[in-house]
Amino acid sequence: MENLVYIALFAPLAGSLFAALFGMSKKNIITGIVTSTLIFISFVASAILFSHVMTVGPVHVRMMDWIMAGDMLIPFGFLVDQISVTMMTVVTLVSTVVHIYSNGYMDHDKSFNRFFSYLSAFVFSMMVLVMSDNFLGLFIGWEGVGVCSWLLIGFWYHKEDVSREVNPSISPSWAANEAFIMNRIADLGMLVGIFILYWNVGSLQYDVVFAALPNLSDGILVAAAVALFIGAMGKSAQFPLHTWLTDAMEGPTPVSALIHAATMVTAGVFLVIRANPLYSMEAVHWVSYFIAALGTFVAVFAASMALVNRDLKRIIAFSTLSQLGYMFAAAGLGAYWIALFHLAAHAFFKALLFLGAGNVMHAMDGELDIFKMGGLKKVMRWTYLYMGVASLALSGIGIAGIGFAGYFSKDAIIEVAFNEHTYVLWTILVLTAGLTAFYSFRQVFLTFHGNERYHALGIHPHEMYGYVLVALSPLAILAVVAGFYKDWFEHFVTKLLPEYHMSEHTHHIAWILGLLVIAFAVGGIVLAYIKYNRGLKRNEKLERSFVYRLLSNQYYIPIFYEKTISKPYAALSRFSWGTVDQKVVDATVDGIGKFIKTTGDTTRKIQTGNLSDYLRWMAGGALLLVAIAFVAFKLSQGAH
Amino acid sequence: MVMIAFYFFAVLITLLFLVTVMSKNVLYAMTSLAAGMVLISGLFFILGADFLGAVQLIVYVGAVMALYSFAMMFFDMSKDVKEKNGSAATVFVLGGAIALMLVVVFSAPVIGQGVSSLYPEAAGATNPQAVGLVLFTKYLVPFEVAAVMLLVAMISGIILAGKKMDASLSTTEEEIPEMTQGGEK
Amino acid sequence: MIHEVTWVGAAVKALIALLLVSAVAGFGTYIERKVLAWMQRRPGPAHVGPFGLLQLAADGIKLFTKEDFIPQFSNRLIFSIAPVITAGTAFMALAAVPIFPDFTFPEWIPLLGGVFVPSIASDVNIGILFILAAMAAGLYGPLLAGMSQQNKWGIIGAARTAVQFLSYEVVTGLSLLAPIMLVGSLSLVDFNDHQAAGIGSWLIWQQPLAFVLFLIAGFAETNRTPFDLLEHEAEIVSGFVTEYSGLRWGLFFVGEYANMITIGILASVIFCGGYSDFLFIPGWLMMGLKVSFFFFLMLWVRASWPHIRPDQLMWLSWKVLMPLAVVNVVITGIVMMAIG
Amino acid sequence: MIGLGHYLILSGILFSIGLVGVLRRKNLLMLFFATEIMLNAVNIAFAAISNHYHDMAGQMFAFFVIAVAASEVAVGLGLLVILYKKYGTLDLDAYTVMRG
Repeated sequence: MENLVYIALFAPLAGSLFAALFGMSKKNIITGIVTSTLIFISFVASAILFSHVMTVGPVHVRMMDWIMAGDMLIPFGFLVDQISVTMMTVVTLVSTVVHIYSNGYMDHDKSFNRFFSYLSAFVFSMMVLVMSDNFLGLFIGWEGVGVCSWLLIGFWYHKEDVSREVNPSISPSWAANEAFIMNRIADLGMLVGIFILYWNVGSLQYDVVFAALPNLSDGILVAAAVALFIGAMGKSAQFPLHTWLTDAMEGPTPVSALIHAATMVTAGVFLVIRANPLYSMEAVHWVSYFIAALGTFVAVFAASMALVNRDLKRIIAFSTLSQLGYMFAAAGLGAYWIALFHLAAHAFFKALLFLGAGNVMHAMDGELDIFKMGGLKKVMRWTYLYMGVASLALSGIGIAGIGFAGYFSKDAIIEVAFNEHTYVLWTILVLTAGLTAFYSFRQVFLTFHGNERYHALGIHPHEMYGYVLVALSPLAILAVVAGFYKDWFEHFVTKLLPEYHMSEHTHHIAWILGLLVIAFAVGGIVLAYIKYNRGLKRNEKLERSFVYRLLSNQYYIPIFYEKTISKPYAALSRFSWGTVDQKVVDATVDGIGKFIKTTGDTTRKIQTGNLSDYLRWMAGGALLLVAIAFVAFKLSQGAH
Repeated sequence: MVMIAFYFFAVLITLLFLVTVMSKNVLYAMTSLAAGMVLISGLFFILGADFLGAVQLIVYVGAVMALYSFAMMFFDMSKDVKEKNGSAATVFVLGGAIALMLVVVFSAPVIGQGVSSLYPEAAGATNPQAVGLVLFTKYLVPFEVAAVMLLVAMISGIILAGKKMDASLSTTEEEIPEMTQGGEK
Repeated sequence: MIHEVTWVGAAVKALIALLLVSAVAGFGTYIERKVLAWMQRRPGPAHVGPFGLLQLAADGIKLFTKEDFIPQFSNRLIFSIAPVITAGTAFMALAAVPIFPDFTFPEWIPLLGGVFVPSIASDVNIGILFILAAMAAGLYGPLLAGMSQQNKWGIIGAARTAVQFLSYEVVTGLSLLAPIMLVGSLSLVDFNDHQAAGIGSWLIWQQPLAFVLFLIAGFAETNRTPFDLLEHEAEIVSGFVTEYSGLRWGLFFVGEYANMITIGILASVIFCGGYSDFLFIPGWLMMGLKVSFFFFLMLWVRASWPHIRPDQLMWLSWKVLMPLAVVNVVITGIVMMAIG
Repeated sequence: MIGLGHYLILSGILFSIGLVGVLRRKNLLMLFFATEIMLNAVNIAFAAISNHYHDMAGQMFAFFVIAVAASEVAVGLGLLVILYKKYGTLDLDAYTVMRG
């Protein structure tokens, strides 16, 4: 089993290094094939490990001692238990699909090989993140995915910066930097959390830390929980660190699918789930409640912005944000296994949605404005099918125990909110479910139904390559059927995660609650159908209204950030650069350099190349040394 | 008696070495140096280091200086040495300062405390015996190393000087342009 | 009975040695000519005085009256010092050589009555080394003489001096090392005492190779035929003495003869029993006989052997004599260790 | 009475004479001579100290200094011959190739 762990972990790295060998050369289909194969191998290994964990139990391997400094001993160990093996399987499965998909999608890109190198490196980092048996390894993976995310968002770094009106993300490199910097801010919190734990426990191993938790004081627990959650907020793009996620759509679509929907952004959720013993502590219950509240807020907040957005990928990104909110709500309320289940299910249909969007984008020559599409179902039958299925899953359609994946996972979360008597949260989540359905199908209808507005742009859409469509099928199937495994999954993960049971009361009215959610969801779909099925009818008055503009400008938060943080910070930086750095630091350094240069220039004349002169200098030095030695000796003698 | 001998030797050695250092004539320099070394062996005899004195005579006077004079025959030593002795003041100030410094150091009352004999002279042994006793026990390794060093020096001397020995030394004219080329850049 | 060595005794010894050697050096020329003549079947000096004995005086007068000439471009100071060095170092070496046994002046002699005269003027306990050192210093005579005179022959002679003396000093030293090991002392008195037991205890029997080597090296160091390359008339006119005349030349001459006697004495003392009494013959006479024999040997060799070339000289020294001497030392060492 | 100080001061003075020679002379052969003077000066100090403390170590060092001097002569003279062949002079100033 140990070998399988290493294969699952290092196969992506091998692929990445292999692709990196050809990083600067022309497109070479072999890199795509090799990396895809290796990721698939990793997936197979993960799957085998999954069955192993299910039948036998967790695998814990210790590769080597990593950091040994004084009392500090941090081994490079990997833990494959129910949580991590779920993540591993999901990650590698989605990655495999995305890799295969990318072979088609990146077909014409000249940095084909580089892309695969980054993509595989990302998978490796993610595997380190989920497999590590200690917080530091997790942090390494955490930073690794951050770097890969930066590389991949800014993959088309050569694109020029444009104004915010033309493109809210300004440019890929800008978006990459934004994502990276936001994550860094959050990572500081995460680091502080890790330090707090190490300082008080003396170890970073999960088992050791969690075993020691009851001995820690409340203040420390709260501090650690808050600090770690700040890290999770950054990676999972929770308010107020959410703006990077939509801007990250500047990256290639497979990246958006893999990183910004299925895997990386769920790392924050994963962290909270992983650290569930900490968040389950009585002392930190209000932190958990805050997590749930924030998650709920983000769910509705993001959904509201998705309502009016015209960018295909951004809509999906907002929906991702919204769904992450759901996951945090579940985790915050203590239903960790439900959060993990939603995480996995969401990964499938969200990746499918993104890849479908990629197909559309590919067909539309890179155009993403849904107002310019319409009627694509004729030419893109399969994509239409996939996106429809994914949207249904996202909307949580289903009834009486039969339905798409989202139906099982999302409804469970809403149920949890009701069960915990947090009715405000419950209300908002139900409402959000309706919003989700509306914006999902608004996008579907605007893209695939109605009049064919793309003709005006002179675009001739075409369906994606066949093998790509085939490769997407597992995701589609899973998006449909994943929900049926809910009980089985519960049984599997609650061996490790705390069980969560609905109260008797909730259980009784569960069908009413489910019906209510479905009603909202169907209502949303119907509304979208009525409004958009026939084609696009723009309502100028509505679009000029304050609310509409507020939503379409993302509550002016990016502008607010720019005005209140970026601009003053830039001014401060400029000041520091101009005054402090150049006039003080640089001047000092330059002064030292100048002094040495002048000294050199002056003393260079000593070096005449004439041995006699050298001898004289030597004699002078010897005289000086003897004098110093004598004086020093005399002084030391005087001292005694 | 010893005092007379010491001052006699000391004054003479100083004068002879001064001649060596100041003389323009290589022959004078060499002769006075050799004579000074002979007299230094006299100092060694006074100090009871008989063997050292004999070695000084045999090696320094008999071999080292003889080699110098032999080497002198390779060079044109008939004329006086012409040197540009730039700033004589610097040299004498430096030399004088070091002399002063050394005299001050040596005359300062720092000698003696806590110094004990590391390898005391064997009682009743003559000086050569005492030398042999220490040299072949405590200093055996340095002695062997010195022997190897001498061998190496001998071989290198042979190789350095022996190369192209058939080329005439007096006809260096054709090589002078090469030198001036290097020198006038 | 232990005798106090007074400075008077030392002075007497020094005086005797000086006079004796000077006299022998002068007389030696006569003997040399006579012996060579005898060997070559000709009369030699025969007309001045009985058996030509006064030829010596005639030559002396000639030397004294010869013009003391110093070449124009030579280095005058060095030129005049050089002969003195030769003679001086030769006598310095003699100071540590025992020429005859200790004796005390009989009481009846005025002034010197009862004065103890030691066998060695200065009994330095490193006798042999001192003699070698003094003889090594002796090479400066010819060397400086040759270099100071601005004469091609002189320079060549000086170069040969340096080469020859340096090379054969090595052989001398190494060849003496084996006897020194046997005796365990550097003092010549000890050497003498070591062999006092009669002719059987002479070191020549134990160290024949060392003896031969020493003798050959001694010939070279005293500039005797067949090694008289320093002033080889046929090649380099007169070598380092080309420009010398009169008394200065005479000093070289005296120095050379003094050195010959020193070598003779050394050979006698180190290898042939020294000044110990032999049967009925008293020690001083024995010593005289031995030295005379070695002196005669040198003349004999001169009469019988041709010169050798400089390259043969070097070859002989470095490739034959020195290895032999080293081998001799090693074998002696091994044998001594074996015997214990 | 002649004490250790006398010898040491003599040694210091001789050393300085040698040093002046080293500094003053431009002729390489003369430089070598001056170096020998310095070595000899040090040897006097060694012998004197050895005598003062009745310790053979000083003399040992003097022996090794002499051995070093002998090696130095062998190598140094070889170099001198080569330099003379190359430059036709033994003057240090003539060897100045670098321009400071």
